[in-house]
Amino acid sequence: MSAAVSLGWIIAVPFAAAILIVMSDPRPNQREGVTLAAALLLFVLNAALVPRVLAGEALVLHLAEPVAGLPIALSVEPLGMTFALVASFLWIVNSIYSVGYMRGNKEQHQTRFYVCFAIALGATMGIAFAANLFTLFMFYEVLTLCTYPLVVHKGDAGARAGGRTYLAILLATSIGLQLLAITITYVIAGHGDFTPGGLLAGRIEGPIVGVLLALYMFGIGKAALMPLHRWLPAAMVAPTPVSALLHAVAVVKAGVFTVVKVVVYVFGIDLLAGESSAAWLLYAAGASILIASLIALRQDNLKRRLAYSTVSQLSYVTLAAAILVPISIVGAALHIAAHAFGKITLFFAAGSIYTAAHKTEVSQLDGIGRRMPWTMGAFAVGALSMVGVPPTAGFLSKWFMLTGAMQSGQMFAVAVIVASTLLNAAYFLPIVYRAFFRAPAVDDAGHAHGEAPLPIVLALSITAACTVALFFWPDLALLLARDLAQAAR
Amino acid sequence: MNEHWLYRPRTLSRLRTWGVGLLVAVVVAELFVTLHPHFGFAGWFAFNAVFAFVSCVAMVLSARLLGRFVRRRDDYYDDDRLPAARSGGAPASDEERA
Amino acid sequence: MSLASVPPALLLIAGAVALPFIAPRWRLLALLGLPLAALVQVWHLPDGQVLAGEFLGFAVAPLQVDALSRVFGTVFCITAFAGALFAYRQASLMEMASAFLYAGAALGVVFAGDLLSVFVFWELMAIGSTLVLWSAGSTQAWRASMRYALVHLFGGVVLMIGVAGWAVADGELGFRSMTAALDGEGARALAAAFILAGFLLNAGAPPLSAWVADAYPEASPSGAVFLSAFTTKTAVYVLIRGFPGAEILVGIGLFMIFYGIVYALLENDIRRILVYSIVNQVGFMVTAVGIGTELALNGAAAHAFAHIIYKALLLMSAGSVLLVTGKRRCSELGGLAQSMPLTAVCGIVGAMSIASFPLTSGFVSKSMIVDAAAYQHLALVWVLLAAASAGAFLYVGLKFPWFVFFDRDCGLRPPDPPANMSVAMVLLAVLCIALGLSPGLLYAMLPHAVQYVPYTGAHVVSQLELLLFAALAFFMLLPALRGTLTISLDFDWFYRRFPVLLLALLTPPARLLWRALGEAVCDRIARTGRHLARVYGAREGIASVAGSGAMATAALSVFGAVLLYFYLR
Amino acid sequence: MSAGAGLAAHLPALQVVLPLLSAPACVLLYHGARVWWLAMGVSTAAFVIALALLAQVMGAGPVSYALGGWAAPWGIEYRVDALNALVLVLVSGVSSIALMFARDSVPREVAAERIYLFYTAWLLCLTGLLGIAVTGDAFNVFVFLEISSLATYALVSFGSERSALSAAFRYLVMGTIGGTCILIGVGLLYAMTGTLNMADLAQRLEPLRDSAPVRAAFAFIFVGAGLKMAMFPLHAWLPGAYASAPSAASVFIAATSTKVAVYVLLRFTFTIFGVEFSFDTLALAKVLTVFAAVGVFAASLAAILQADLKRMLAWSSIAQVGYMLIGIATANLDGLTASIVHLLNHALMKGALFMALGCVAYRIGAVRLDAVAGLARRMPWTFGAFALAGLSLVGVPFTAGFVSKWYLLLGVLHNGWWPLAVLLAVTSLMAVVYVGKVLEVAWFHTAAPGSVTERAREAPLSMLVPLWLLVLANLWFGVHTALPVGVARSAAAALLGLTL
Repeated sequence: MSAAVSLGWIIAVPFAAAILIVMSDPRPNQREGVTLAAALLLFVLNAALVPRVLAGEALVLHLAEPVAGLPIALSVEPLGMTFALVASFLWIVNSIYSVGYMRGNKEQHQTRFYVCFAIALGATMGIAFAANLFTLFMFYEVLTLCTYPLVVHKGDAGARAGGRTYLAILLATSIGLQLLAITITYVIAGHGDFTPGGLLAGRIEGPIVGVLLALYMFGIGKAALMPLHRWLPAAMVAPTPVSALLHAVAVVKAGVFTVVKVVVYVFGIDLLAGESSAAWLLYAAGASILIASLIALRQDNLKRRLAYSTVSQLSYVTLAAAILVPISIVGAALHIAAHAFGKITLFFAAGSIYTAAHKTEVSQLDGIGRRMPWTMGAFAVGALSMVGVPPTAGFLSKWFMLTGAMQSGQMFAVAVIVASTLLNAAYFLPIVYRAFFRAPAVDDAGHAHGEAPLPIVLALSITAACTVALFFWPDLALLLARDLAQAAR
Repeated sequence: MNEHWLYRPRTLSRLRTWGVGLLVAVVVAELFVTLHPHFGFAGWFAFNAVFAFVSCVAMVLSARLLGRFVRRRDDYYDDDRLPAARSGGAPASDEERA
Repeated sequence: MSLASVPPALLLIAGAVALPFIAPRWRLLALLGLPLAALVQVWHLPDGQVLAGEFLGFAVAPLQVDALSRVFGTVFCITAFAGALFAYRQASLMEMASAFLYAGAALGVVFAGDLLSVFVFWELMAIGSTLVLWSAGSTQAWRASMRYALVHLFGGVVLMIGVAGWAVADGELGFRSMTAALDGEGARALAAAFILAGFLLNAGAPPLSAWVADAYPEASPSGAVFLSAFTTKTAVYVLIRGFPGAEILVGIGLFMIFYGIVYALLENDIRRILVYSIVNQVGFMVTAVGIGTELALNGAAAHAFAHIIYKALLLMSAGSVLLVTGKRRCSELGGLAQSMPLTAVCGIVGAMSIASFPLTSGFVSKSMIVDAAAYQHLALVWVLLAAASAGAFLYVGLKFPWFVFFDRDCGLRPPDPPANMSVAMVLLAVLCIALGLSPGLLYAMLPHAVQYVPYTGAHVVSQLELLLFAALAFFMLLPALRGTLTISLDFDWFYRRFPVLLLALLTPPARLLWRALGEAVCDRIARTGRHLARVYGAREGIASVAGSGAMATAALSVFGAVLLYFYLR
Repeated sequence: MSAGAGLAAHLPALQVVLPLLSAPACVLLYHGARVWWLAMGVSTAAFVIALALLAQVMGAGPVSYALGGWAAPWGIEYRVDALNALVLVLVSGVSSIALMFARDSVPREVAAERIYLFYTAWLLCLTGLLGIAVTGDAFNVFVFLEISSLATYALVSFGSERSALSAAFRYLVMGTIGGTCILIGVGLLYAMTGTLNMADLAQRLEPLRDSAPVRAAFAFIFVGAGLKMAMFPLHAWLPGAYASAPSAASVFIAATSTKVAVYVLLRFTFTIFGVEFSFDTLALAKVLTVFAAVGVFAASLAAILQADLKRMLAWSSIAQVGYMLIGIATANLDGLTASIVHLLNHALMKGALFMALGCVAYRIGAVRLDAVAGLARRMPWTFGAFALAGLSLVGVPFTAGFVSKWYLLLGVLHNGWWPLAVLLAVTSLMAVVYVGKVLEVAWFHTAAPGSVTERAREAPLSMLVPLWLLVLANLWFGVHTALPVGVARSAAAALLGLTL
C-alpha cells in the first residue's frame, strides 16, 4: 500500500468506524468491537508509516482545494507521527477502559459516545498529519465540535454550563484569533504549507512578529495557555474516558502540537529567537505553569486537580518550544508523548476510583490504596512522571528542556522548572500518601469495595507500564524528536 | 536492699574519686611520652587538657547564648501545614480526624 | 548482563519490588540474604566499567567499580543487613520494601560511573527515603516527610540542572573530579557549581542543614537507622569523587561541625541529638574532602565507613529505648541502664566510637582527618577540629548515654528489646571495637595506600586528655546541659513558618482589594451592559424604529456631510 | 432552431417582460393557489433565462440588447455582463425558492382574499429587481428601482402585525428619499453629458470629472444607493421592514433588494464614474470604510441584543452589507470578488435563516427568543438548517460564508488594513454569539410548560425542502467555489478594467 494511500486510510478509518458504530446501535458488543478493531487498525497503519518517516520519505496526500490557494493536504513529519502514534495507541487502551467504565457506571447514550469518540480520533489524525495551516485549522474545528457532545454527555445543567464554556472559549479563540493569524500568514507568505525552518522566516520582522505570535498562541485555545485555560476544568464534567483520552491526550495535545508546529514550521525558531518582540511567550508559559500549579494545589476534587495539572503541563511544552533551541524542541516533542502516558494513567485511576468507590474528592481517599493497590500504584507512577522523576517518562522531557534552557542560558525557564517540580510534588504526593499510608476514614469502614472492573485495571496498568517503559526505551520517540529538531534548524 | 548498685551512694563517690584519679593520671602520662606536635602551641604541657576544658565550656556557653534567640516551646510548629493541607491535600492531623 | 555483572543495586531494588509477593515465611530469608548477596557481589565485581551503554545520546556506565566505591558499597551492604535484622519484626512490609529500595539506590549511586546514572539513583534514593519516612505513619512524620521530600526534590532538580549544564558545556558525562572546573569560568563553572550544590544539599550542608534534624527523628525506630546511613554518606562519596580539594568545602565542613554541636547541645530529643551529630560528623568528612590530600580523602572514606556503623548502632539503641518506653526526650528518661544493660552497653560503645575513643573505630578514622589538617599546617582548621572532637564527646558521647541510661532515675524499668534487635546491636558494637582494635581491616579497603599509624603513645595520651577533660567540663556544666521542653529554630523556619506568616499577613488586604476591584469591575460591566442594551437594544437608541421624520433628517444630514466631503476633495 | 436562436437573442428583454406582464395576470386569476402556480412558473422561467444569460456571458462575453431595436446611445440598451448576470441569477433563483416556501407559509400570514395581490406585488418587485440588474441605462435604473421599491412597500405591508403598516410607511419614506436622490443624481449627469446610456456616460464624463455637478451627482447617487442598501447610518428603515413583512416576503426581500442596491453602487462607481475618479479623486474608500466599519460593528452588537429573531437577522443583514462595502472599499481584485461572491452567499445564508424562522412562525406564530426555548428538539430539521446556515453566516470553513470572508480578509490585508482585519474577526465572533444564543436556547433550554412549543411539530415538507435546498447550496458553494468565485472574479476584473 503506497504511503500516501495509507495516509488517506488513517484519516478514513475512524470516520468509517463512526458510521459502523451508528449502524450497530442496539448491539453494545458489536459497537465496542468495532471501536476496538478500528483502534487497532489505526495504530497498525500508523506504525507502518514510522520506518518511512525515519527514512526521511516525504509523504504528501493532496485531497482537495475548495478555495484557490487553500488546498486540503496531508503530509507526514516526525512530530505528527509521534502525536498520531501516541493518540492511536492510547485509543486502543482507552477503548478497553471505556468498556469497563461506561458499563460499570451504566452511562446513557453510549452509542453517541463511541461515535463522537471515533470522529474525534479522526480529527486528531487530521491535525497530526495536516500539511498546511488551513487543513490543520479545519480538523481543529471538527475536533472542537465533535467533542462537545462528549463534554455535555451527562446532559444536566452542570454539564451544559461546562459545555458552554468549552465551546465558547475554543470557538471564540480559534475563529477570532487563530483564523485571523492564519489568514495573515497566507497573505504574507502566499501559502500555509508547513516548511522546515519556518514559512515566515525572512518574510517578516519587527513587532508584528510578536503580535502574530500572540494571535497564534492565544488563538490555539486548546493549548490552554493562561488566561484561556478555563475550558479545560470546565470540560471535566465529561465521563472520565473523555477526560482521559481527549482532555489529557487528543484535544489538549492537539493544542500544544499546533503550538510546536507553529513555532517550528511557521515562524522557525531562528526568526523568533532573533525577534525581541517574541520573547514574551517564554514568560507567559512560565507564568501559566506556576499559576496553574498553585491553583491545582487548592483543588480537592481529584479531576479538577488533574485538569489544572494538565494546564500547567501543557505550558511545559509551550515553554520548551519558547526556549527556541533545537534541543528544547526535542523536549517539547518528548513531553507531548511523556505527559500523554502519565496523565492518561492519572485520569484512568480517577475514573477507576469513581467506578469502584464512587469517590471524587481527594479528601475521601484515605487508605484507598489498600483496597485498590493496582489503581493507586499506577496513580503513583503517573504522579512521579508529572514531577519528572526517573524512572518515568516525565524525566526525559524535563531533561531536554533543562538542557535546552542551560544551552540558551534561559535562567527564567530553569527557575520555572525547579519551582513547578516542587509544586507538582506538593499536590500529587499527598494523594499517594493518603491512599497507602492512612487508615480508611471511619464513615466508609462499613461498605467494602475492591478493585475496579478488570478492563479498567488492565488499561491503567498498561499505561503505567508504558510510562516507565518509555524511560528505559525512549529510542523511537527520541529519533522522531531529533528529526523534528533537525527540521527546526 | 533493692536499689541498683549504680545508684548506691558508695558507688557514686567511688566513681567520682576514680574519675579524678584518671584525669590526673592522663596529664601525668604526658611526661612519659614524647609529643611531636605540628604546631608550637600544641607542645605546651597539658595543652590538650586545658584546651579541651576551655573549648567545651566555651561551646556550652555559646550554645546557651544562641539558645536565647532560637529556643521556642516545642509545639511552636504544630499548627503549620503544607499549603495543600488547607485544601484537604495533606491529611488532617489525628486530633482533627478523631 | 551475565550473573557476574549483576549490579548490587539491582539485587536490593528487585528485592524491594518482589518483597510484597514473597510468602511471609521466606521473607526473613530474602531480607537477610539479599544484602549479603549484594555484599558478595560488591567484592566479586572486577574493577573498571562493568556495564556501559548509551542513554539520551550520552555514554553511560551504570556499573563502574573501584576501591572508593567498594568501601561505601561494603558498608552500605552491612548496614542494610544489620538494619533488616533490627527491623524485620517491628517494621511494616512497606517500610522494609522502601528501605531496600533506598539502600539499593544508594548502592546504585556509589557504583555509577556517570553523572546521569548518579542522578537517576539520586532521585530513587529520595523516593525510597521518603517512603521510609511515610511508613512511620504519624502525622508529624507525614508533615516532616513532605518537607523532606520537597527539599530533596529541590536538591534533585539543582543537581539535574548542573548535570544538564555539564552535558551542554562538556559534551560528556563521565563522573570525574570537577574541582578544576569549579575554579574556572563560564558554563562549566556554573554547571559544576550547581552539581556541587546538589551534592551538598544531601550532605546536610548549610543553609539547608535543617532537613536532617527535621525529618530523621520522625521516622520509626528502624527507619531512622536506614535513613542515617545512606543519604548523607552517598553525598560524602560523590564529594570525594567529584570535588576533592575544593577549598570551599573546608569552610562548609567546619560550619557543619559546629552547627551540629551547638544545636545538639540545645536539643532534648535523644534521636534528634544523634541526628545533629550526623551533620557534625559529616562535617568532618566534608572538611577532609576540602583538604583533599590522599590522607584526608582516605580519612573521609574511612570515617564515613566507621560513622555509618556507630551511628546506626547509636540509633538502634535510641530506637530500642523509644520502642520499649515510647519516650524520646532526655528530660523524660534516665536510669534505664538498670533494666536494659545490653542496650546501655551498645549505646556506650557507639558513644565512645563517635567520640573517637582509642580502641574504637572512630579513633582510627577521625584521627586521619585531624592529622591530615595538621600535615597541611592548617593551624586554625586543626584547632577547630580538635575542639570539635572534644565537643563531640561532650554533646553526644556523654550526653546521650548519661541522660538516657544514668542520671536521675525516671522510674521506668523496661526490658531490653527483642532478640533480633539485640543481635543487630551487638553485631555493630563488635564491628566498632574490631575496627578500633585492628585498623588494618579498614585501611586495606581505602582508595589510597595508607602509611598512617593511629596508635602512638603521644596520640593516645593527647586524645585521652582531650576527651577526659571534656568529660570534666560536662559534669561541671551538667545543670546547663539538662534538656528543656524546647525546640530550636533553624533555617527551616523560612519554609515552615515564614510563608504561613506571610500568607496570614497578606491575605486580608489582598482579599479586600480583590473584592473592591471585583465590585468595581462588575458594576462597570453591568452599567456598560445596561447602556449597550439601551443604545443597541430593542426599542430605543440605534435600534429604535425612529419616526420617519427623524430618519429623514438623519438621512439628509448624512447626505449633507457626504456632499461636503466630496466637494472638499 | 431559428425560433430557439431568436428566443436566445431576446433573453434580456424576456427576463424583464415576462414577470412584468404576468403581474396583472395574477390580478385576473385572483384565486390564491392558481396565482401561486403562475408566480412560481414565471419566477422559474426567469431563473432559467437568467442561467441561460449567465452561460452566454461567461461563454461569449457581455451581451448587448437594444430595446425596441433603437440602438444605444439613443435607445435603451440592456447590457448583461458577468456581474449583472450573476445578480439576475441570484434574484430570480431566490425568488423561485422563496415562492416554493411561500406556498404554505403565506396563507398562514396573509388574509386569503389578499393573497393574489401579494403575489402580484411579488412579481412586480421581481420585475423591478431584474430590471435594475439587466438595464444599461441610468434612468432606467431609477425607473425599475421605483417599481421594485413600491412593490416592496406593498409586500411589507402585507405583514400580519399592525406594526407592518407603520414599518412599510417608514420604508416608503426612506425609499422615496433614496429614489429621489438617485433621480437627481442621474438628472445631473444627464444635464452634464446629455446621455443616459451607461457606457456612453462613462466616456463623456472623462473630461468633466472635476466639475462640481458631477461630484454632486456622485454624492446623490451614493447616498441614494446607500439608503436602498441600508448602509449603516441610513439603515433605520430596514429592521422594522424585514421584521414585520410576511416570512416569505422577508426571505425574498432580505436576500435580494439590498444586494441589488449594492449592484447599483458598483455599477455607478466603477462603470460610470470609473475607479480613479471614485477612489483617487474622491477617496470614496475613506467614506465607505468609515460607514462600513462602524456599521458592521454597531449592527452586530445590535443583533446580539435583539430579542425578536427576525429583527436580529435584519440587523445582521445590515452588518453583512457592511462587509460588502468594505470589499468595495478595498477596490482590489480580492476585495471586489469578496463583495460580489458575498452578494450571492449572503442571499443563500440569510434566505435560509429567514426560512427557518418562517417555519418556526408557521408552527408557533412567534419568533421571539424566549418562544423558541427547547423547540429544536421538536423541530430538529428546521433548527439543524438554522445551525448550518448560522455557521455559514459566521464563516466556518466548508460553508459559503467562509469563502467570501476569506477573500474579504485577503483583500483587506492586501491594502494593509490590519484594524479592519481585526474588526472582521471580532464581528465574526459577535456572529458566533448571536447565532449561538439562538441555538443554545433552542437546543438546551426547556419549553415553558403548557406553551405552544410543547405541542409543536416539525414544519411541513413543502417548507423544509426549499429551506434545505438553500442550506445545501451553502455547503455546496462552500466546497465547490469554482463557479461563484470564477464569475465574481471575472466580474470584479471587468469592473476594475483588468483582464484576467
